[in-house]
Amino acid sequence: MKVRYFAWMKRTVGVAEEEIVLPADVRTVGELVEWLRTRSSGHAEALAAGAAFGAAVDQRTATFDVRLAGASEVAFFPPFTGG
Amino acid sequence: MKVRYFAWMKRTVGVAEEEIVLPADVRTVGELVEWLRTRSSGHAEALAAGAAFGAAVDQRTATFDVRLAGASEVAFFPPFTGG
Amino acid sequence: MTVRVQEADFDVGAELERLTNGNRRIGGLVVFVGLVREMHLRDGLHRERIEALTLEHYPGMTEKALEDIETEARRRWTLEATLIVHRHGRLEAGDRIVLVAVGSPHRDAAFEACEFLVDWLKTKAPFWKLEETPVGEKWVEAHEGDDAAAARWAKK
Amino acid sequence: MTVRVQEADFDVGAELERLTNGNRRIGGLVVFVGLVREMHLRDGLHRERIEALTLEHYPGMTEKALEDIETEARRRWTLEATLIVHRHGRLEAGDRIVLVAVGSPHRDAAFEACEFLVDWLKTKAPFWKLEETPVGEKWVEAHEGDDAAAARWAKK
Repeated sequence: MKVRYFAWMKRTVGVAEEEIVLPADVRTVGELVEWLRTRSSGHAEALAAGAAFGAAVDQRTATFDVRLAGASEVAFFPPFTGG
Repeated sequence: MKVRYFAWMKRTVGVAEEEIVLPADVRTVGELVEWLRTRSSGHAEALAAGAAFGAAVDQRTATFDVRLAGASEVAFFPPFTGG
Repeated sequence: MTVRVQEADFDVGAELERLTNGNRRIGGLVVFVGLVREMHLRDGLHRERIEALTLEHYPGMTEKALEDIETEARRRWTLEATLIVHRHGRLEAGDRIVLVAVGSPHRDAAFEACEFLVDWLKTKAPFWKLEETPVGEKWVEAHEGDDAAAARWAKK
Repeated sequence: MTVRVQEADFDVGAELERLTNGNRRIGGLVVFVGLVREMHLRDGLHRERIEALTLEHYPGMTEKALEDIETEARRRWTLEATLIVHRHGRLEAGDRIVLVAVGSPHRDAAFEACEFLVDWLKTKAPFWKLEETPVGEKWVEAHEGDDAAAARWAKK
Protein backbone atom coordinates (compact mmCIF):
# COMPACT_ATOMS: atom_id res chain seq x y z
CA MET A 1 0.00 0.00 0.00
CA LYS A 2 1.21 3.52 -0.81
CA VAL A 3 1.34 6.13 1.97
CA ARG A 4 1.70 9.79 0.98
CA TYR A 5 2.46 12.97 2.95
CA PHE A 6 1.81 16.58 1.99
CA ALA A 7 2.93 20.12 2.89
CA TRP A 8 4.95 20.31 6.15
CA MET A 9 4.20 16.65 6.99
CA LYS A 10 6.23 15.58 3.94
CA ARG A 11 9.27 17.46 5.25
CA THR A 12 8.84 16.24 8.80
CA VAL A 13 8.48 12.59 7.80
CA GLY A 14 11.33 13.03 5.32
CA VAL A 15 9.69 11.38 2.31
CA ALA A 16 6.80 12.32 0.02
CA GLU A 17 5.61 8.74 -0.21
CA GLU A 18 6.50 5.23 0.84
CA GLU A 19 5.36 1.68 0.04
CA ILE A 20 4.36 -0.33 3.08
CA VAL A 21 3.16 -3.86 3.68
CA LEU A 22 0.16 -3.49 5.95
CA PRO A 23 0.40 -5.69 9.10
CA ALA A 24 -2.66 -7.92 9.55
CA ASP A 25 -3.73 -6.17 12.77
CA VAL A 26 -3.78 -2.68 11.18
CA ARG A 27 -7.35 -2.38 9.93
CA THR A 28 -8.30 1.34 10.14
CA VAL A 29 -6.77 4.72 9.36
CA GLY A 30 -6.34 5.33 13.10
CA GLU A 31 -4.51 2.03 13.57
CA LEU A 32 -2.28 2.88 10.59
CA VAL A 33 -1.38 6.22 12.20
CA GLU A 34 -0.35 4.43 15.40
CA TRP A 35 1.73 1.89 13.49
CA LEU A 36 3.42 4.57 11.31
CA ARG A 37 4.49 6.52 14.42
CA THR A 38 6.81 3.68 15.33
CA ARG A 39 8.73 3.84 12.04
CA SER A 40 10.88 6.93 12.74
CA SER A 41 11.11 10.03 14.90
CA GLY A 42 9.98 12.03 11.84
CA HIS A 43 6.87 9.88 11.53
CA ALA A 44 6.24 10.17 15.27
CA GLU A 45 6.47 13.98 15.13
CA ALA A 46 4.36 14.44 11.97
CA LEU A 47 1.65 12.03 13.14
CA ALA A 48 1.71 13.03 16.82
CA ALA A 49 -1.49 12.54 18.81
CA GLY A 50 -2.12 16.29 19.28
CA ALA A 51 -1.27 17.36 15.72
CA ALA A 52 -3.98 18.72 13.42
CA PHE A 53 -3.94 16.59 10.32
CA GLY A 54 -6.41 14.81 8.07
CA ALA A 55 -6.36 11.69 5.97
CA ALA A 56 -7.61 10.39 2.65
CA VAL A 57 -8.15 6.80 1.54
CA ASP A 58 -7.89 6.30 -2.20
CA GLN A 59 -8.05 10.08 -2.65
CA ARG A 60 -11.27 10.68 -0.71
CA THR A 61 -11.25 12.38 2.69
CA ALA A 62 -11.50 9.75 5.44
CA THR A 63 -12.02 9.81 9.18
CA PHE A 64 -9.80 7.69 11.45
CA ASP A 65 -12.38 4.90 11.79
CA VAL A 66 -12.43 4.21 8.02
CA ARG A 67 -11.31 0.64 7.20
CA LEU A 68 -8.32 0.07 4.96
CA ALA A 69 -9.45 -3.24 3.40
CA GLY A 70 -8.89 -3.03 -0.36
CA ALA A 71 -7.32 0.45 -0.26
CA SER A 72 -4.28 1.10 -2.42
CA GLU A 73 -3.35 4.63 -1.27
CA VAL A 74 -3.57 6.47 2.05
CA ALA A 75 -2.52 10.10 2.44
CA PHE A 76 -1.92 12.37 5.43
CA PHE A 77 -1.96 16.16 5.26
CA PRO A 78 -2.42 19.35 7.32
CA PRO A 79 -5.71 21.28 7.10
CA PHE A 80 -6.30 22.64 3.60
CA THR A 81 -5.34 26.29 3.01
CA GLY A 82 -6.06 26.73 -0.68
CA GLY A 83 -8.34 28.86 -2.82
CA MET B 1 -39.58 73.75 -17.17
CA LYS B 2 -39.08 70.53 -19.12
CA VAL B 3 -41.38 67.56 -18.40
CA ARG B 4 -40.31 64.12 -19.69
CA TYR B 5 -42.09 60.77 -19.97
CA PHE B 6 -40.60 57.29 -20.31
CA ALA B 7 -41.58 53.77 -21.42
CA TRP B 8 -45.35 53.29 -21.86
CA MET B 9 -46.11 56.70 -20.33
CA LYS B 10 -44.40 58.37 -23.29
CA ARG B 11 -46.73 56.57 -25.71
CA THR B 12 -49.83 57.24 -23.64
CA VAL B 13 -49.12 60.94 -23.22
CA GLY B 14 -48.12 61.13 -26.90
CA VAL B 15 -44.88 63.07 -26.47
CA ALA B 16 -41.46 62.22 -25.00
CA GLU B 17 -41.07 65.67 -23.51
CA GLU B 18 -42.74 69.08 -23.38
CA GLU B 19 -41.84 72.57 -22.19
CA ILE B 20 -44.30 74.03 -19.74
CA VAL B 21 -44.64 77.31 -17.88
CA LEU B 22 -45.31 76.34 -14.30
CA PRO B 23 -48.42 78.07 -12.85
CA ALA B 24 -47.68 79.93 -9.63
CA ASP B 25 -49.92 77.64 -7.55
CA VAL B 26 -48.17 74.42 -8.67
CA ARG B 27 -45.45 74.00 -6.05
CA THR B 28 -44.87 70.24 -5.64
CA VAL B 29 -44.52 67.14 -7.82
CA GLY B 30 -48.00 66.03 -6.69
CA GLU B 31 -49.52 69.37 -7.69
CA LEU B 32 -47.77 69.16 -11.05
CA VAL B 33 -49.31 65.71 -11.64
CA GLU B 34 -52.79 67.11 -10.96
CA TRP B 35 -52.20 70.05 -13.26
CA LEU B 36 -50.77 67.89 -16.09
CA ARG B 37 -53.83 65.61 -16.00
CA THR B 38 -55.93 68.51 -17.27
CA ARG B 39 -53.82 68.99 -20.41
CA SER B 40 -55.12 66.03 -22.49
CA SER B 41 -56.84 62.66 -22.20
CA GLY B 42 -53.43 61.02 -22.77
CA HIS B 43 -51.99 62.94 -19.82
CA ALA B 44 -55.02 62.03 -17.70
CA GLU B 45 -54.64 58.33 -18.52
CA ALA B 46 -50.85 58.14 -18.03
CA LEU B 47 -50.92 60.10 -14.78
CA ALA B 48 -54.16 58.59 -13.42
CA ALA B 49 -54.58 58.47 -9.66
CA GLY B 50 -54.37 54.68 -9.41
CA ALA B 51 -51.45 54.23 -11.83
CA ALA B 52 -48.08 52.99 -10.57
CA PHE B 53 -45.52 55.55 -11.64
CA GLY B 54 -42.60 57.40 -10.13
CA ALA B 55 -41.02 60.80 -10.63
CA ALA B 56 -37.62 62.47 -10.73
CA VAL B 57 -36.74 66.12 -10.22
CA ASP B 58 -33.55 67.19 -11.95
CA GLN B 59 -32.72 63.51 -12.54
CA ARG B 60 -32.98 62.34 -8.92
CA THR B 61 -35.87 60.16 -7.73
CA ALA B 62 -38.46 62.33 -5.98
CA THR B 63 -41.58 61.70 -3.93
CA PHE B 64 -44.78 63.65 -4.64
CA ASP B 65 -44.21 66.11 -1.80
CA VAL B 66 -40.89 67.33 -3.25
CA ARG B 67 -40.98 71.06 -4.10
CA LEU B 68 -40.34 72.23 -7.66
CA ALA B 69 -38.77 75.61 -6.84
CA GLY B 70 -35.62 76.00 -8.95
CA ALA B 71 -36.09 72.71 -10.81
CA SER B 72 -35.45 72.65 -14.54
CA GLU B 73 -36.54 69.08 -15.39
CA VAL B 74 -39.24 66.77 -14.04
CA ALA B 75 -39.70 63.22 -15.33
CA PHE B 76 -42.43 60.61 -14.92
CA PHE B 77 -41.91 56.88 -15.49
CA PRO B 78 -43.24 53.41 -14.66
CA PRO B 79 -41.39 51.25 -12.07
CA PHE B 80 -37.88 50.36 -13.25
CA THR B 81 -37.44 46.95 -14.88
CA GLY B 82 -33.77 46.99 -15.88
CA GLY B 83 -30.67 45.01 -15.06
CA MET C 1 -14.98 53.60 -9.48
CA THR C 2 -16.37 53.51 -12.99
CA VAL C 3 -19.93 53.68 -14.27
CA ARG C 4 -20.78 53.49 -17.95
CA VAL C 5 -24.02 53.30 -19.92
CA GLN C 6 -23.53 52.32 -23.53
CA GLU C 7 -25.24 50.74 -26.51
CA ALA C 8 -22.20 48.65 -27.49
CA ASP C 9 -21.36 45.24 -26.05
CA PHE C 10 -18.48 44.97 -23.55
CA ASP C 11 -15.52 42.60 -23.35
CA VAL C 12 -15.65 41.00 -19.88
CA GLY C 13 -12.01 39.87 -19.85
CA ALA C 14 -10.67 43.24 -20.96
CA GLU C 15 -12.89 45.14 -18.50
CA LEU C 16 -11.68 43.00 -15.57
CA GLU C 17 -8.07 43.24 -16.64
CA ARG C 18 -8.33 47.05 -16.70
CA LEU C 19 -10.16 47.08 -13.35
CA THR C 20 -7.67 45.00 -11.35
CA ASN C 21 -4.45 45.59 -13.23
CA GLY C 22 -1.65 46.53 -10.88
CA ASN C 23 -3.79 46.47 -7.72
CA ARG C 24 -2.12 43.89 -5.52
CA ARG C 25 -4.47 44.56 -2.59
CA ILE C 26 -7.35 42.69 -4.27
CA GLY C 27 -7.75 39.16 -2.94
CA GLY C 28 -11.19 38.46 -4.37
CA LEU C 29 -12.98 39.76 -7.44
CA VAL C 30 -16.70 39.01 -7.79
CA VAL C 31 -18.35 39.62 -11.13
CA PHE C 32 -21.96 39.53 -12.27
CA VAL C 33 -22.86 39.36 -15.94
CA GLY C 34 -26.56 39.72 -16.74
CA LEU C 35 -27.66 38.15 -20.02
CA VAL C 36 -30.87 38.26 -22.02
CA ARG C 37 -32.52 34.96 -21.26
CA GLU C 38 -34.71 33.27 -23.85
CA MET C 39 -38.18 33.41 -22.40
CA HIS C 40 -41.64 32.29 -23.25
CA LEU C 41 -44.76 34.24 -22.61
CA ARG C 42 -48.00 32.41 -22.03
CA ASP C 43 -50.79 34.41 -23.66
CA GLY C 44 -54.13 32.68 -23.92
CA LEU C 45 -53.62 29.32 -25.58
CA HIS C 46 -50.39 30.28 -27.26
CA ARG C 47 -46.91 30.08 -25.87
CA GLU C 48 -45.03 32.91 -27.52
CA ARG C 49 -41.29 33.17 -27.63
CA ILE C 50 -39.67 36.49 -26.75
CA GLU C 51 -37.28 37.24 -29.58
CA ALA C 52 -35.54 40.31 -28.29
CA LEU C 53 -36.00 43.34 -26.10
CA THR C 54 -35.22 47.02 -26.12
CA LEU C 55 -33.83 48.64 -22.99
CA GLU C 56 -34.92 52.25 -22.70
CA HIS C 57 -33.20 54.41 -20.13
CA TYR C 58 -33.12 58.00 -18.88
CA PRO C 59 -29.75 59.44 -19.92
CA GLY C 60 -28.27 61.63 -17.22
CA MET C 61 -30.41 60.16 -14.44
CA THR C 62 -29.02 56.69 -15.15
CA GLU C 63 -25.43 57.74 -14.56
CA LYS C 64 -26.40 59.63 -11.39
CA ALA C 65 -28.34 56.63 -10.06
CA LEU C 66 -25.50 54.20 -10.80
CA GLU C 67 -22.98 56.51 -9.13
CA ASP C 68 -25.23 56.84 -6.06
CA ILE C 69 -25.52 53.06 -5.86
CA GLU C 70 -21.78 52.61 -6.16
CA THR C 71 -21.10 55.29 -3.53
CA GLU C 72 -23.46 53.51 -1.14
CA ALA C 73 -21.64 50.19 -1.70
CA ARG C 74 -18.29 51.81 -0.98
CA ARG C 75 -19.70 53.32 2.21
CA ARG C 76 -20.74 49.85 3.42
CA TRP C 77 -17.76 47.72 2.41
CA THR C 78 -13.99 48.09 1.97
CA LEU C 79 -13.67 47.91 -1.78
CA GLU C 80 -10.60 48.32 -3.94
CA ALA C 81 -12.33 48.43 -7.31
CA THR C 82 -15.87 48.71 -8.61
CA LEU C 83 -17.25 48.76 -12.12
CA ILE C 84 -20.76 48.97 -13.54
CA VAL C 85 -21.35 48.80 -17.30
CA HIS C 86 -25.00 48.80 -18.41
CA ARG C 87 -26.18 48.55 -21.98
CA HIS C 88 -29.25 50.12 -23.53
CA GLY C 89 -30.94 49.68 -26.91
CA ARG C 90 -32.03 46.52 -28.66
CA LEU C 91 -30.73 43.18 -27.30
CA GLU C 92 -31.34 39.60 -28.37
CA ALA C 93 -31.41 36.37 -26.35
CA GLY C 94 -27.88 35.47 -25.28
CA ASP C 95 -26.68 39.09 -25.37
CA ARG C 96 -24.95 40.64 -22.36
CA ILE C 97 -26.95 43.40 -20.61
CA VAL C 98 -24.96 44.41 -17.57
CA LEU C 99 -21.57 43.90 -15.94
CA VAL C 100 -20.98 44.51 -12.24
CA ALA C 101 -17.53 43.82 -10.81
CA VAL C 102 -16.22 44.33 -7.28
CA GLY C 103 -12.68 43.78 -6.05
CA SER C 104 -11.88 43.68 -2.34
CA PRO C 105 -9.10 42.40 -0.09
CA HIS C 106 -11.65 39.88 1.27
CA ARG C 107 -14.03 37.68 -0.67
CA ASP C 108 -17.01 38.11 1.69
CA ALA C 109 -17.09 41.86 1.10
CA ALA C 110 -16.74 41.36 -2.66
CA PHE C 111 -19.66 38.89 -2.77
CA GLU C 112 -21.94 41.01 -0.59
CA ALA C 113 -21.18 44.28 -2.38
CA CYS C 114 -21.64 42.74 -5.82
CA GLU C 115 -25.01 41.24 -4.91
CA PHE C 116 -26.04 44.54 -3.30
CA LEU C 117 -25.15 46.46 -6.47
CA VAL C 118 -27.07 44.05 -8.69
CA ASP C 119 -30.17 44.11 -6.46
CA TRP C 120 -30.15 47.90 -6.32
CA LEU C 121 -29.57 48.21 -10.06
CA LYS C 122 -32.80 46.34 -10.70
CA THR C 123 -34.89 48.70 -8.60
CA LYS C 124 -33.08 52.05 -8.48
CA ALA C 125 -31.69 52.55 -11.99
CA PRO C 126 -34.05 54.04 -14.60
CA PHE C 127 -34.23 51.25 -17.17
CA TRP C 128 -37.33 49.82 -18.81
CA LYS C 129 -37.58 46.64 -20.85
CA LEU C 130 -39.78 46.43 -23.94
CA GLU C 131 -40.11 42.84 -25.10
CA GLU C 132 -40.66 41.80 -28.70
CA THR C 133 -43.04 38.88 -29.06
CA PRO C 134 -44.60 37.39 -32.19
CA VAL C 135 -47.86 39.11 -31.19
CA GLY C 136 -46.34 42.52 -30.62
CA GLU C 137 -44.36 44.62 -28.18
CA LYS C 138 -44.94 44.45 -24.45
CA TRP C 139 -43.52 46.52 -21.59
CA VAL C 140 -42.14 44.33 -18.81
CA GLU C 141 -43.88 44.84 -15.48
CA ALA C 142 -41.97 45.36 -12.26
CA HIS C 143 -41.05 42.16 -10.49
CA GLU C 144 -41.95 41.90 -6.81
CA GLY C 145 -38.97 39.67 -6.19
CA ASP C 146 -36.64 42.49 -7.21
CA ASP C 147 -38.11 44.85 -4.63
CA ALA C 148 -37.80 42.14 -1.99
CA ALA C 149 -34.18 41.52 -2.99
CA ALA C 150 -33.36 45.22 -2.72
CA ALA C 151 -35.27 45.55 0.55
CA ARG C 152 -33.09 43.06 2.41
CA TRP C 153 -30.20 45.53 2.24
CA ALA C 154 -32.26 48.22 3.97
CA LYS C 155 -31.96 46.28 7.23
CA LYS C 156 -28.22 46.90 7.47
CA MET D 1 -19.51 21.06 -15.66
CA THR D 2 -15.77 21.54 -15.95
CA VAL D 3 -13.04 21.22 -13.33
CA ARG D 4 -9.40 21.87 -14.11
CA VAL D 5 -6.22 22.05 -12.04
CA GLN D 6 -3.31 23.59 -13.89
CA GLU D 7 -0.05 25.42 -13.40
CA ALA D 8 -0.71 27.90 -16.24
CA ASP D 9 -2.68 31.13 -15.87
CA PHE D 10 -6.20 31.29 -17.31
CA ASP D 11 -7.91 33.87 -19.52
CA VAL D 12 -11.10 34.93 -17.68
CA GLY D 13 -12.85 36.38 -20.74
CA ALA D 14 -12.13 33.34 -22.90
CA GLU D 15 -13.19 30.91 -20.15
CA LEU D 16 -16.52 32.69 -19.66
CA GLU D 17 -17.14 32.94 -23.38
CA ARG D 18 -16.62 29.19 -23.72
CA LEU D 19 -18.81 28.49 -20.67
CA THR D 20 -21.87 30.49 -21.71
CA ASN D 21 -21.57 30.48 -25.47
CA GLY D 22 -24.83 29.48 -27.10
CA ASN D 23 -26.69 28.85 -23.84
CA ARG D 24 -29.65 31.20 -24.00
CA ARG D 25 -31.15 29.90 -20.75
CA ILE D 26 -28.55 31.73 -18.63
CA GLY D 27 -29.91 34.97 -17.16
CA GLY D 28 -27.14 35.55 -14.62
CA LEU D 29 -23.50 34.57 -14.53
CA VAL D 30 -21.60 35.02 -11.27
CA VAL D 31 -17.85 34.76 -11.31
CA PHE D 32 -15.23 34.69 -8.57
CA VAL D 33 -11.57 35.30 -9.32
CA GLY D 34 -9.17 34.72 -6.42
CA LEU D 35 -5.91 36.65 -6.61
CA VAL D 36 -2.67 36.54 -4.62
CA ARG D 37 -2.91 39.52 -2.36
CA GLU D 38 0.22 41.36 -1.29
CA MET D 39 0.49 40.66 2.41
CA HIS D 40 2.65 41.55 5.33
CA LEU D 41 3.58 39.22 8.10
CA ARG D 42 4.33 40.61 11.53
CA ASP D 43 7.14 38.60 13.01
CA GLY D 44 8.68 40.02 16.15
CA LEU D 45 9.67 43.62 15.48
CA HIS D 46 9.88 43.22 11.74
CA ARG D 47 7.10 43.58 9.24
CA GLU D 48 8.03 41.22 6.44
CA ARG D 49 6.49 41.35 3.02
CA ILE D 50 5.29 38.12 1.45
CA GLU D 51 6.81 38.03 -2.01
CA ALA D 52 5.17 34.96 -3.45
CA LEU D 53 3.68 31.62 -2.55
CA THR D 54 3.69 28.07 -3.80
CA LEU D 55 0.43 26.15 -3.95
CA GLU D 56 0.99 22.45 -3.38
CA HIS D 57 -1.88 20.11 -4.13
CA TYR D 58 -2.72 16.41 -4.18
CA PRO D 59 -3.13 15.44 -7.85
CA GLY D 60 -5.98 13.04 -8.33
CA MET D 61 -7.67 13.86 -5.03
CA THR D 62 -7.95 17.53 -6.05
CA GLU D 63 -9.98 16.74 -9.16
CA LYS D 64 -12.21 14.33 -7.21
CA ALA D 65 -12.80 16.92 -4.48
CA LEU D 66 -13.61 19.67 -6.97
CA GLU D 67 -16.01 17.39 -8.84
CA ASP D 68 -17.73 16.42 -5.56
CA ILE D 69 -18.11 20.08 -4.64
CA GLU D 70 -19.54 20.91 -8.06
CA THR D 71 -21.96 17.96 -7.93
CA GLU D 72 -23.19 19.14 -4.54
CA ALA D 73 -23.81 22.65 -5.91
CA ARG D 74 -25.78 21.25 -8.84
CA ARG D 75 -27.85 19.17 -6.42
CA ARG D 76 -28.79 22.30 -4.45
CA TRP D 77 -29.43 24.83 -7.23
CA THR D 78 -30.68 24.87 -10.82
CA LEU D 79 -27.50 25.65 -12.70
CA GLU D 80 -26.90 25.84 -16.43
CA ALA D 81 -23.11 26.06 -16.34
CA THR D 82 -20.35 25.66 -13.78
CA LEU D 83 -16.60 26.01 -14.07
CA ILE D 84 -13.75 25.67 -11.59
CA VAL D 85 -10.16 26.33 -12.64
CA HIS D 86 -7.56 26.15 -9.87
CA ARG D 87 -3.87 26.83 -10.30
CA HIS D 88 -0.98 25.21 -8.47
CA GLY D 89 2.74 25.97 -8.34
CA ARG D 90 4.51 29.25 -7.65
CA LEU D 91 2.42 32.45 -7.75
CA GLU D 92 3.32 36.08 -7.13
CA ALA D 93 1.24 38.96 -5.73
CA GLY D 94 -1.36 40.01 -8.28
CA ASP D 95 -1.48 36.57 -9.92
CA ARG D 96 -4.79 34.79 -10.39
CA ILE D 97 -5.22 31.62 -8.28
CA VAL D 98 -8.73 30.38 -8.90
CA LEU D 99 -11.73 30.95 -11.13
CA VAL D 100 -15.24 29.85 -10.17
CA ALA D 101 -18.10 30.65 -12.54
CA VAL D 102 -21.78 29.74 -12.26
CA GLY D 103 -24.51 30.43 -14.80
CA SER D 104 -28.17 30.04 -13.90
CA PRO D 105 -31.53 31.24 -15.21
CA HIS D 106 -31.83 33.29 -12.00
CA ARG D 107 -29.25 35.53 -10.38
CA ASP D 108 -29.98 34.48 -6.79
CA ALA D 109 -29.08 30.86 -7.52
CA ALA D 110 -25.93 31.95 -9.36
CA PHE D 111 -24.76 34.12 -6.45
CA GLU D 112 -25.50 31.49 -3.80
CA ALA D 113 -23.94 28.61 -5.72
CA CYS D 114 -20.80 30.59 -6.57
CA GLU D 115 -20.26 31.62 -2.94
CA PHE D 116 -20.93 28.04 -1.83
CA LEU D 117 -18.33 26.69 -4.26
CA VAL D 118 -15.72 29.23 -3.15
CA ASP D 119 -16.32 28.55 0.57
CA TRP D 120 -16.10 24.80 0.03
CA LEU D 121 -13.00 25.09 -2.14
CA LYS D 122 -11.18 26.74 0.76
CA THR D 123 -11.91 23.90 3.17
CA LYS D 124 -12.55 20.75 1.11
CA ALA D 125 -9.98 20.89 -1.70
CA PRO D 126 -6.47 19.58 -0.95
CA PHE D 127 -4.35 22.70 -1.47
CA TRP D 128 -1.64 24.04 0.81
CA LYS D 129 0.00 27.45 0.62
CA LEU D 130 3.71 27.91 1.27
CA GLU D 131 4.58 31.60 1.61
CA GLU D 132 7.95 33.10 0.71
CA THR D 133 9.06 35.81 3.10
CA PRO D 134 12.41 37.58 3.37
CA VAL D 135 13.14 35.42 6.45
CA GLY D 136 12.26 32.11 4.83
CA GLU D 137 9.38 29.88 3.81
CA LYS D 138 6.30 29.45 5.95
CA TRP D 139 3.29 27.14 5.61
CA VAL D 140 0.01 29.01 5.91
CA GLU D 141 -2.14 27.85 8.80
CA ALA D 142 -5.83 27.04 8.38
CA HIS D 143 -8.10 30.03 8.80
CA GLU D 144 -11.01 29.63 11.22
CA GLY D 145 -13.10 32.04 9.15
CA ASP D 146 -12.94 29.62 6.24
CA ASP D 147 -14.36 26.78 8.30
CA ALA D 148 -17.11 29.09 9.56
CA ALA D 149 -17.87 30.18 5.99
CA ALA D 150 -18.14 26.58 4.82
CA ALA D 151 -20.17 25.56 7.89
CA ARG D 152 -23.04 27.96 7.12
CA TRP D 153 -23.93 25.84 4.09
CA ALA D 154 -24.32 22.72 6.25
CA LYS D 155 -27.54 24.17 7.70
CA LYS D 156 -29.36 23.87 4.38
